[in-house]
Amino acid sequence: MNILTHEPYRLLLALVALLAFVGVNAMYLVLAERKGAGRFQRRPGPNEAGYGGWLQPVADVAKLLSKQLLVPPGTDTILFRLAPLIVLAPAMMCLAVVPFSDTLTARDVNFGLLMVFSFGSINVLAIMLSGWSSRNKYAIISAARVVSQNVAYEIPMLLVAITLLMITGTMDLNEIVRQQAGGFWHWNLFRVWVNPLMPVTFVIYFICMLAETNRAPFDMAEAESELVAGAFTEYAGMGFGVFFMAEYANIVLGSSLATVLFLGGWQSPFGVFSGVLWFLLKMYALVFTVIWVRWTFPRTQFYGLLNLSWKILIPISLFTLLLSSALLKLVHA
Amino acid sequence: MEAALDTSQIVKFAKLDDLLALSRANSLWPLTFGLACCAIEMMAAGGPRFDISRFGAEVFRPSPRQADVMIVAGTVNRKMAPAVKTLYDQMLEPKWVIAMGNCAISGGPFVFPGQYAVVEGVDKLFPVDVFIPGCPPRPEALLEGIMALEEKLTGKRRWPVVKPPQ
Amino acid sequence: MNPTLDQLCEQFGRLVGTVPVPSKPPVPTASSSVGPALGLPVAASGEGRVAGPASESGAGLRPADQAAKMAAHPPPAPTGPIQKTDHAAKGYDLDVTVAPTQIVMAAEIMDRAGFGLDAITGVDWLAQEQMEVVYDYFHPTAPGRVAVRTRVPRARPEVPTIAAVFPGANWHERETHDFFGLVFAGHPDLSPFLLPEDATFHPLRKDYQP
Amino acid sequence: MTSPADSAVRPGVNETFVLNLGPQHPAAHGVLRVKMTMDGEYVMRAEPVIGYIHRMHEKMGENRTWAQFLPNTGRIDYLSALHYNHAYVAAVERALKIEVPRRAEFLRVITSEMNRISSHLVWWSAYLIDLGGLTPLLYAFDDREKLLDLLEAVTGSRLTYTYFRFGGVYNDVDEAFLRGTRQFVREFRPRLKMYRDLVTDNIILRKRLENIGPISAEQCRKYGATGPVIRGSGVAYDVRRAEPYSVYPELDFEIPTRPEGDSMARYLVHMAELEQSLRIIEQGLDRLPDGPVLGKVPRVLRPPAGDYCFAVEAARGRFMVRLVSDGKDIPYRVKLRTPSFSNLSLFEETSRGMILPDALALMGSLDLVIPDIDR
Repeated sequence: MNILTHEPYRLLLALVALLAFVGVNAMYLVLAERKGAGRFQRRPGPNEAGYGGWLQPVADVAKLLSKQLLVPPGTDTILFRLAPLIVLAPAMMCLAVVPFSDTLTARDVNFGLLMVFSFGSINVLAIMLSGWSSRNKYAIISAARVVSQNVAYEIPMLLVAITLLMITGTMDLNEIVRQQAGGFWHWNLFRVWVNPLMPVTFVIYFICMLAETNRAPFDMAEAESELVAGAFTEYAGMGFGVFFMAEYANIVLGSSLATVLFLGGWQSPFGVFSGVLWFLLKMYALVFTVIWVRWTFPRTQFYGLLNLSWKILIPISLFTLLLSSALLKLVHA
Repeated sequence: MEAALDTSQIVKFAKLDDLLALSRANSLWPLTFGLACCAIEMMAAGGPRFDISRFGAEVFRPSPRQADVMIVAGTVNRKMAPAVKTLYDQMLEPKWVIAMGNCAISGGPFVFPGQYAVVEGVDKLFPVDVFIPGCPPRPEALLEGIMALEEKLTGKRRWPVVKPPQ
Repeated sequence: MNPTLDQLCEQFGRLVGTVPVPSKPPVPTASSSVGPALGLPVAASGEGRVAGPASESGAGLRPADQAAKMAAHPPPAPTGPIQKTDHAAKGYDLDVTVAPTQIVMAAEIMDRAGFGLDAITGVDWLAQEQMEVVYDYFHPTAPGRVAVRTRVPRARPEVPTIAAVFPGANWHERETHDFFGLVFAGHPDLSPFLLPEDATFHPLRKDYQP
Repeated sequence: MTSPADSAVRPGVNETFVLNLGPQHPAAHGVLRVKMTMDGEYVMRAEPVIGYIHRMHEKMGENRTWAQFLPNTGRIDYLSALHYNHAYVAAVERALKIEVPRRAEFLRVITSEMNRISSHLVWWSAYLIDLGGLTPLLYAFDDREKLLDLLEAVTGSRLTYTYFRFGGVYNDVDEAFLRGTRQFVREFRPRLKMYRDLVTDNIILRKRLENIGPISAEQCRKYGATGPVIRGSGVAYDVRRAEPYSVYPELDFEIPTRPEGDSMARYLVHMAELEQSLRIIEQGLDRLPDGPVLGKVPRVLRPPAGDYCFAVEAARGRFMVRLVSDGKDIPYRVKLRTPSFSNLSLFEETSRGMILPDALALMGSLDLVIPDIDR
């Protein structure tokens, strides 16, 4: 077992574990989403494949894997094939630094926050590539939308992150979690004495997360009723499956980050029995909320979406940033 | 003695093909493609009472690349025929076609001597796997059609056939 | 704004010439007097609209002359008169038959009276070697339904378009062209509409053979 | 928002492209094709190309006897089949001067209004799918199934009804239908309130629909747009009042209108019409007289020569049948004036300069049924 403690092997193992986690997680989140949608819509949802539909994702993946591979004529072949790979990689990279528990981190680095945000924005590049290389007008429109949407929402998200950075004083995600120990009133979400606008910050973060992961009501990229299947229109089989997987990986990443930054990570809300279960519970609660939102709201307008970011979210997050820096300087100094 | 030992009676190896067929049968993603009246019944089949999603077939994909089964729900006329053919060609193997309703089967009520518009059956355009008669077929009939397609794939029927009372 | 049927009858009467124009000495500048008398802008009968060979009445005349001639010597009404019909029996209140050249002016009367375009229909009268075009109008705020009809010879089925008066007529005329091969002179685009792009047949003609 | 149409065409630079929306497209509601000339996401010109589901109804009218054409009327606008039944049947009755028993007239009105509700529910759910809201469909179809159960019991069909016959209706209703309908009306009112709370008052929905695609009353008139489109533009035009037919004059109902003319107005008119239809159904049930449901009808139908029109208020607006008879047992000409055709003809003019999602929101609000356009 000595080999596992060696740094390169440990990292490799952790990455394999993460890959497995992301894959299985995406499969079953799709099932959860379909079942959940069924629940919201007064119908059973998939329940015939396996017991209660538990083999449904297996069937889907096997089918997707065995589907014909096709690079449509006229596309940019290399980019077309590259895009699904690029779309999944950043989410994996980011999950590597997320502290699932005190010790359960693939790589405990002291610049985790920075890394997450820098790799997180590569995701949009992949969707742009897929849209660009598909030689499909819907895909190109979708790619353009995704870029402007992600650029718009990256800013308030980063402003929120900076606010947190100032409050916590560290970029180490594990350290941020450790600071929130001792009960839910210590969570960043409720630390209103540091900055009374912390809950607002969380809401901004959540909205930005929805937009960054292109989920309803901000699903401009895959706006089915407008753009067919958006940037993924020409993708089939597992190429499409990987985009699906990446979408859920990004949701998990966004929710994990929200858990770490605002909800105390693996800390127990009552100060005792902290551990990975708490982390997963909080994260999946957030994921469920994301699914819930999707099946509840209609899609926003595109310019409404941009207006929300530039005219509302950015000013508010700027204000919280100012407020918390002022409070830090004046009150907590 | 050894010749008499038939291992297939003791150990059954699932062939990959069978597994794949089973997977495909449980994950038939239809193309979002409504033509006429039957499309409403197709929507109704996705509705809460019939719920096509039980069979994993509620994932209506708008892009033919991602769809496995094309439910031709309605009349195909001569102006539409090239588009339907293109959609079929754009779908990737393995792919199946369900002709839903009399119009897709044979032109239905719109066939008369001297008709100038309707394609008399989509099997003139591409091979069809399952025909569902009706004008329009009820949602149950569509579910039955999907089960018939599953049977075609796996060789087994999901549920026993319900015989009408004599 | 909402005219009574009698007023409409009178306007149409002046148009088709069955009701004599109220006694008024003909003035030399025909176009300026007849136009207002008909309650129509003069440009209504501009060249673009009645371009194409006008049929029986007033063929070959310049629009102004034609209008003048119409007022002075009412042409023999090519088809029936203006009939008030029983809505309960027919489904419309006024049945007007005009010459093909007067279709645009009839449409303008309807437009001024606040009517909306309901439908344009062709009927192929094979035995009489004629094509009938029926324009249905409805009124959005007042009761009253008007059917304006005209007949053209089957050999040269041409009527002017009213798409400039009612933009909605564009589609109806295209459809009628599809079905009957009726040519709406001045119509922006008469390419096949409901039929396939390369269709050259007109299926609702009675002599159509697939 | 700057107007995109102004800045679109720069001299020497042509950055527009043609987006071919349909005939297979999720927002096409069937097989509508729209050739969109786009500048980025702005629609410079949206030209509907129709005819992809042209099914020769008018030609078939000339090939079948008066009675044989009746099933076709259920398949033109399959969502409001009974209204189309009604128009055709009533036009023939008008030609032949057939008396319809009062019970049959009431049944026609009751079932027509039920059909209107089911049609509006389908529109509502499909429209919300257009807007990206996926769940309302399931709720609407849940309600619709209850309605279809009732209609199926009397008409024998779920969708493409041929319930009305010359001189009355095909089948008398039983006690279970009356009871079930009353129960449906009772249960549907709270559902409407739920729809209003959960969907209509949703801020995202409102932002997406308000001030989108305004249509003026004048435009409606010029294009012949009727139904919820013209009523959403502030004109209380409803064939049930403008050209009263059946027993509608005896019934007390309102014609909901909205002055704004935007997509939200059309949406609200649709929702208000659901309530009015419930009112009509209730009144119809209360006043339903006893008696036969089928009048005396000659064995062979030969309407006297002439033309006969009959218009009804279908779910999408004014539907008119114009029958031309030459005294034979086959119609000489059957003209079907369908509301969706005229309503869609507005689209090219009104969608100019909108961005794509808004143009689709406008298109959805016109309540299109494609076979109704193409016939």
